[in-house]
Amino acid sequence: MSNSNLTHSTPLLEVQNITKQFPGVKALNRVSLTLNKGEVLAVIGENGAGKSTLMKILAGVQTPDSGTLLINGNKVPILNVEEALNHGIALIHQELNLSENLDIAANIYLGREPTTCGIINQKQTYIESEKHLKQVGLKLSPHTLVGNLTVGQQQMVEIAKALSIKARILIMDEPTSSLSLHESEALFSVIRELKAQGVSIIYISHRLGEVNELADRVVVLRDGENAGDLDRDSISHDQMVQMMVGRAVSQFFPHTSHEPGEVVLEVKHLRTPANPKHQISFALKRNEIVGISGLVGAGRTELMQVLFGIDALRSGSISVNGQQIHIQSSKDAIKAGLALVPEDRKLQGLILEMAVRENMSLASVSRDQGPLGIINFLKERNLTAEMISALNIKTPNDRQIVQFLSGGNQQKVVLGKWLAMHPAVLLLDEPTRGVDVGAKEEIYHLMVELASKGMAILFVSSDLEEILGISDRVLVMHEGQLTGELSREDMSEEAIMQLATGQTHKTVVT
Amino acid sequence: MKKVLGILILLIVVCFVTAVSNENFFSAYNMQNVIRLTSLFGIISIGVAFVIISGGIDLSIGSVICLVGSLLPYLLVEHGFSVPAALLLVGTISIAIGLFHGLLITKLKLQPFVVTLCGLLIYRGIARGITQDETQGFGTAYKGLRYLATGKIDLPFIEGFKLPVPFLIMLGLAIVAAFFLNKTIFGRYLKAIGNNEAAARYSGIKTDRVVIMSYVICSFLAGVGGVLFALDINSVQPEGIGNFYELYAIAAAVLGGCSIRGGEGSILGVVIGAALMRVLRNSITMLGIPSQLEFAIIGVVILIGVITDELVKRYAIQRRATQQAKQNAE
Amino acid sequence: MKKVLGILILLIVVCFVTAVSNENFFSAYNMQNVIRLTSLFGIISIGVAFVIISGGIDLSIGSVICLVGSLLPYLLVEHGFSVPAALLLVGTISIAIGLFHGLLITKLKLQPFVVTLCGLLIYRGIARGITQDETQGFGTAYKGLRYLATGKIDLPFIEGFKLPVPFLIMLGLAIVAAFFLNKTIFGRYLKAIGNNEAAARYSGIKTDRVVIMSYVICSFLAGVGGVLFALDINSVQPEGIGNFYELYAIAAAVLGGCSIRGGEGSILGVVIGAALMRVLRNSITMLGIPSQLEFAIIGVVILIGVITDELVKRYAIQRRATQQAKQNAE
Amino acid sequence: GCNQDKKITTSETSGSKSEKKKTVAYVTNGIASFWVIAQKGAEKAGTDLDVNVEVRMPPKGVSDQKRMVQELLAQGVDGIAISPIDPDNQNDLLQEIADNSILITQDSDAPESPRQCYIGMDNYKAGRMCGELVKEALPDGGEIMLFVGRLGQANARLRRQGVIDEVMGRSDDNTRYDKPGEPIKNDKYTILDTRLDDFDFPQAKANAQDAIAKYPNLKCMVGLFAYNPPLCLEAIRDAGKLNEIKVVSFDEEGPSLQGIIDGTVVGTVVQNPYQYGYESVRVLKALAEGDKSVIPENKIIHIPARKITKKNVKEFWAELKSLVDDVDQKEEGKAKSEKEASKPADDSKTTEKKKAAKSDE
Ligand SMILES: Nc1ncnc2c1ncn2[C@@H]1O[C@H](COP(=O)(O)OP(=O)(O)OP(=O)(O)O)[C@@H](O)[C@H]1O
Ligand SMILES: Nc1ncnc2c1ncn2[C@@H]1O[C@H](COP(=O)(O)OP(=O)(O)OP(=O)(O)O)[C@@H](O)[C@H]1O
Ligand SMILES: [Mg+2]
Ligand SMILES: [Mg+2]
Repeated sequence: MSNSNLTHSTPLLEVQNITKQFPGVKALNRVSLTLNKGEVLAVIGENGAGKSTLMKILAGVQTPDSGTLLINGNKVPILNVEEALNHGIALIHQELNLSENLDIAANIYLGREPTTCGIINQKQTYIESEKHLKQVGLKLSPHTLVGNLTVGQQQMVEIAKALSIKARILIMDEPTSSLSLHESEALFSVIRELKAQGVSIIYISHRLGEVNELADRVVVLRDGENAGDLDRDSISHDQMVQMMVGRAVSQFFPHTSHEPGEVVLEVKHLRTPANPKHQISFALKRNEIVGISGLVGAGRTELMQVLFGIDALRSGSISVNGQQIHIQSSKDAIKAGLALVPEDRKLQGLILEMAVRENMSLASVSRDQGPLGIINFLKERNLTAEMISALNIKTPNDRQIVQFLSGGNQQKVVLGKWLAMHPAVLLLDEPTRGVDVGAKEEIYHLMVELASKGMAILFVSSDLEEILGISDRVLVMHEGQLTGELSREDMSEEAIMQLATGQTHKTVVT
Repeated sequence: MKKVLGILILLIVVCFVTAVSNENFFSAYNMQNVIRLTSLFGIISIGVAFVIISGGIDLSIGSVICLVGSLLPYLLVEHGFSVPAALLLVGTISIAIGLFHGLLITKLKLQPFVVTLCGLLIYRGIARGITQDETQGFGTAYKGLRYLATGKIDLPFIEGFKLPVPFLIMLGLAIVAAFFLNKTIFGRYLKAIGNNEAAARYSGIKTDRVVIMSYVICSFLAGVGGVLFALDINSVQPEGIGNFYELYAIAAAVLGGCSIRGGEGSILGVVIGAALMRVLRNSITMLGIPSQLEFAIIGVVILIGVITDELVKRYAIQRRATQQAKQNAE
Repeated sequence: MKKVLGILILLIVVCFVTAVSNENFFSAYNMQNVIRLTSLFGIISIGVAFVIISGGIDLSIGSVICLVGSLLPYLLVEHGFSVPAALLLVGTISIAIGLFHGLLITKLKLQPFVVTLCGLLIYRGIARGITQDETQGFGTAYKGLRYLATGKIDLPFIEGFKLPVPFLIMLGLAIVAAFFLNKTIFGRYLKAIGNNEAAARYSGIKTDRVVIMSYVICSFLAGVGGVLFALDINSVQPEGIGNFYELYAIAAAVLGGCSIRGGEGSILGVVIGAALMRVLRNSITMLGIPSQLEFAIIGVVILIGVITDELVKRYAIQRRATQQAKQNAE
Repeated sequence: GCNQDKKITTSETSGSKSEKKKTVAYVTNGIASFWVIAQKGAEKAGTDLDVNVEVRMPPKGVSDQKRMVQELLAQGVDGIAISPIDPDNQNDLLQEIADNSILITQDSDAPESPRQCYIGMDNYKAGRMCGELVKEALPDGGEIMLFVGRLGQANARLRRQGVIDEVMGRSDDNTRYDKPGEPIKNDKYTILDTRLDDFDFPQAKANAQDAIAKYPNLKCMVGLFAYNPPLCLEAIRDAGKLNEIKVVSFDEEGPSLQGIIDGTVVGTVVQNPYQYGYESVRVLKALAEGDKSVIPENKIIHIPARKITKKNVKEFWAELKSLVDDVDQKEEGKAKSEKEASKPADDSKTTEKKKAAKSDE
């Protein structure tokens, strides 16, 4: 399919037959790809397709079991990060990788400090860092400690760091997963600028809209193998989905309207510890799916955490089914019928070292306990089996360690844990972050199904497509303040962005 | 289970080697002694295992032993407490210590290493202050109480060999501990917290309570150990007793498969670990190795144990990988 | 700097209180002794600070002191080594020990706590085995060498008070250490690794090398400490010397603002921490508090130190939050 | 116990130097009930002779001892009686004391040092006495084990060597040293080994038990530190071998004395710690006041060790009690608690000591 490299004599980077085996999974099986000078190559694929693994190999973080790398047609062994950097290959990892105890400049130059006899030339790093921060549109002093930044800001620092490397090949592994539209746009213009300078970019994302917008070429991976390439002209949403999943995905956003029932969750004058000056009030009804939109750091996660008792509320009241409840811990929230699928699956959602079964029952095990707190193992097994089949979780058995599942299946385990509790209100914080299209679709269907059965669903998402696609109503937040509410009829990208940026009249400029 | 197997084999090898070169090793008398000391150290090791599984550490065990061990005879002999009253008091003290650690660690978010390091300094200091560094003992009295530590029970079928009472205490505690760790939600929560505290909290677990509980268990079992040590040796010098015992207990737990990173561990393994430590010291005497080298040998054996464990684990992972690769190829 | 300020205030308060109730505290003689001991403990605390900043821990310091401290007189007196040869040998041994720890921890991925716990047992055992538990000393010889530990230097302007030579050694080491920690890539990498090892590795840092280096520094400084302790007391009992010194060193480092979680710490703070520990012990005598309570008091002071530190930190965060809220509101 | 009230008076004294009350210090080599008795003697002398007495017990060996001495010097004491842990190598410290104050040694001597005199006994000789007790216990010979906390300390070494030389029938030579680990034999006796416990009491008991297990023919256990014999006795009692294995003891722990009465302990070699304390303070006071007549020609005030066996144990114990009681009554003054009556008789000695200690609080 890809004949575009005929115009170039030799590709800048050529990857041939890379194989990588992890205990339990073959992450990559004879994968090949080529990258030309000055092109944006998108690599897409379902969760666990092996995208990150391939990129880590290119960046020298992991070593392949077999396969060759060619740069400008010359075979090169890449054994460690330093060598990769010497070849001009830089990787922005999927996960944030910053030292929170160091300032921005120190992070940007970590491992590449300008030195004289081992002594760091501090001044130079600050001057240079400032430039790169400006480039990515981050208005912060390079002296700021990274630990004090929001996730989105940290992601921008990662990008600034990658820019400072002045790489020939810049790999971005899901750079926008924690960025809002606004910041994403800033990133895209940086990418275009780099491309114009002749830098080659490998871009990984589950947001196919972005891929459509940016990519010159798309390489699709499926189950650790090449599943085909797409040229600029043949890139289309459906085509990409088809190649990733191996089948056509018919109705991506399965929105069906239900008549909302009575109010289940009512929040009045809520003030959160992170944003104590604003009061938040809203109500959530049965059968309703309500999205919460906003820019990075808008305070959505904070709101969810207060509702679920992770953080203490400053003031205000929360009622469930008309009954005011005092939530002091997540246990109280669960008792009141709330459930939260947290933002960070690996840090907050799962015990990675434990089995599927143990993760699945973690919340319900205390409900099903016998005398003396004895675990009801039978119930635990049955429940897990039920959830595995209901959610279509791909796992060899219920004793599989969760760590070895793909992202989407991990997310389903978290969902299963809460569905077992039959919550009245389901809180979802970025439920599809880093989840591939196939699993995304399943999650959407599940949300709609649960809502139709009477559950009230409140979900936070930074993916506007998704907010527009399945919510009955959307709440928009800006810097800790609930700036507005839009019904399904009034929803549009522009309307949401206006509220999200705190503007009420002017249109958004990017 | 696999982790326990390795240490079990090591234990058997050490026993075998010692028995071959000195037939007295397996004599009823020697076995009784080894079993009694294993039981005492086993009890404190089980306690620290709970803390280690929860992802913490307790460096104060030796000092709790010292405090409880010197207070018991002090209260009984010096202050004429009744036995139940004295036991109740020292029990309460050890539980209070655990509670204190747990609260500082969970509510004030202090580091367990630091909190219990202070504990290590403080409790021994208090014991020394109270007793004025005088050796405490029961004299020839309190035979009934001392039966707990020095008593032996005839076994129906085995000639000559009598089971030391502390072994029964340890066995009871180990069974209860294993039950709690593996069959109850407390144990499940403990492991979950040891692996990922945040995820446990997000699942509605009151993590603080569980963590506090683990420190309470640890200090309480250290207190039980202190009582038994005092009853056993009948001569408690507050300045010397229990020095470094926290390290022996931690070493036994690590040998028995607890990971200092938290989340992992089995009670059976810990007990075997404690047994290995004691058998080693006994073997060193039995083999006539000079006392000076005792600790060096124990250190080397622990190190070899953990290195082998690590290498075996790596090998197993590698083997699984190649096996799967083969399967995939088919 | 702020962290250092708190401990500095504590140190000043302790000094002040002691001086008020006993004028001998500030006598030249007493100050010289306190400074000499502070310097010795300061040196080993600086070493362990490097390991703590890298996110590790070293429990073997006391045993390294024991090994080096007993070997030096043993080699000189019993085996007639020349001074440079003996110093070279013990220096090499302590570096080798650090290398050994570092390799096990980075290459075999063993837990620092476990590796250095084994070290704690092994090195003392070796020292005792080699010396047969005989007390080692220099007798009345090696005056020149012993000047390193016991010598004093006249100060030009201050009457009576002479500066102990170990203070100069400590000062030199502290300046070099602070320089490395704050101005060079090694220090930068060390902090980065202590905070987030993966991030450092992904940035192309050879993290293993840096971690190994930190253990080498720690063991080497423990070795330097061992040499100076031996020269100072001139009578090294392999069973006794350096027992628990690792804990004092760690406590000094923690008091000085190192976080056991890694990534944080300042050399100045560590030195002040070591000084506080020494001054406390001195004060306890000066104030006529029974020596049994010594450790209890030190423990309580450390605990109060870390608790206050934690509370102040919380308060600062809260204040910052409200300030920001105010700013935002404007 | 350390005498808190005394120290408070000290600081008062140093606050107003016009009062000519002297302050002398008594520094031990560790913490033990032996030293508590010595402390009683020193305190008694303090009250009798009207001097302040500072008692220091270094818990952790040489470095603690050095620090404590230096702190005493910093306080400006008028004299120090010290039991040097390692006399050969502590010359500097001793010199420092002599330079800044008055130095005498007690319990353990440092003949090379500038000490004014030595008060105590000869550990090697005491060891030989102990050896005599061993020979008495085993007239027909047999296997012997030695137990001690640490061998690094000079007193432990000398005692051990004394026992060995006496049992082996060698001549007096306190510079001899038989390395532990190897059995030492003659035609009658075999000294199997010396086990060390590092002051870890459970281990000390375990050492005794291991020895019983390993050597079925073991006939005699010698405990060279005060706590060793009672723990040996415990082990033997547990093993039911009270009639087979004899214990030879050092120092005057209650259980050891009781053992002598019961016949389970052959005998013990006692020093006279009370006298060490008393004499040290007396001599120091005299020296501090410029009276050198207290020092004999050879600069050694011998307070000989004694063998205590079944013959003289009762008198000795009574004497010990009276010494301790004496202090008690003076310090406690008023009625002794009625609790005493309810206490086990054999424990009364420890009880007294503790009471004395408590009254200091
Ligand atoms: N360090 C590891 N150890 C074991 N298995 C691993 C490891 N890293 C990745 N895997 C497995 O390898 C497979 C490929 O993972 P990879 O992270 O490359 O997928 P991905 O395409 O980036 O997925 P996602 O879109 O979720 O980021 C997955 O099954 C994953 O579980
Ligand atoms: N633990 C915390 N301590 C201090 N500030 C916090 C904390 N958590 C969140 N914040 C701040 O609160 C604000 C809201 O953050 P929150 O994570 O709720 O935003 P969000 O809308 O969920 O954005 P994101 O897309 O980053 O998840 C941010 O400014 C953030 O810096
Ligand atoms: Mg990925
Ligand atoms: Mg969020």
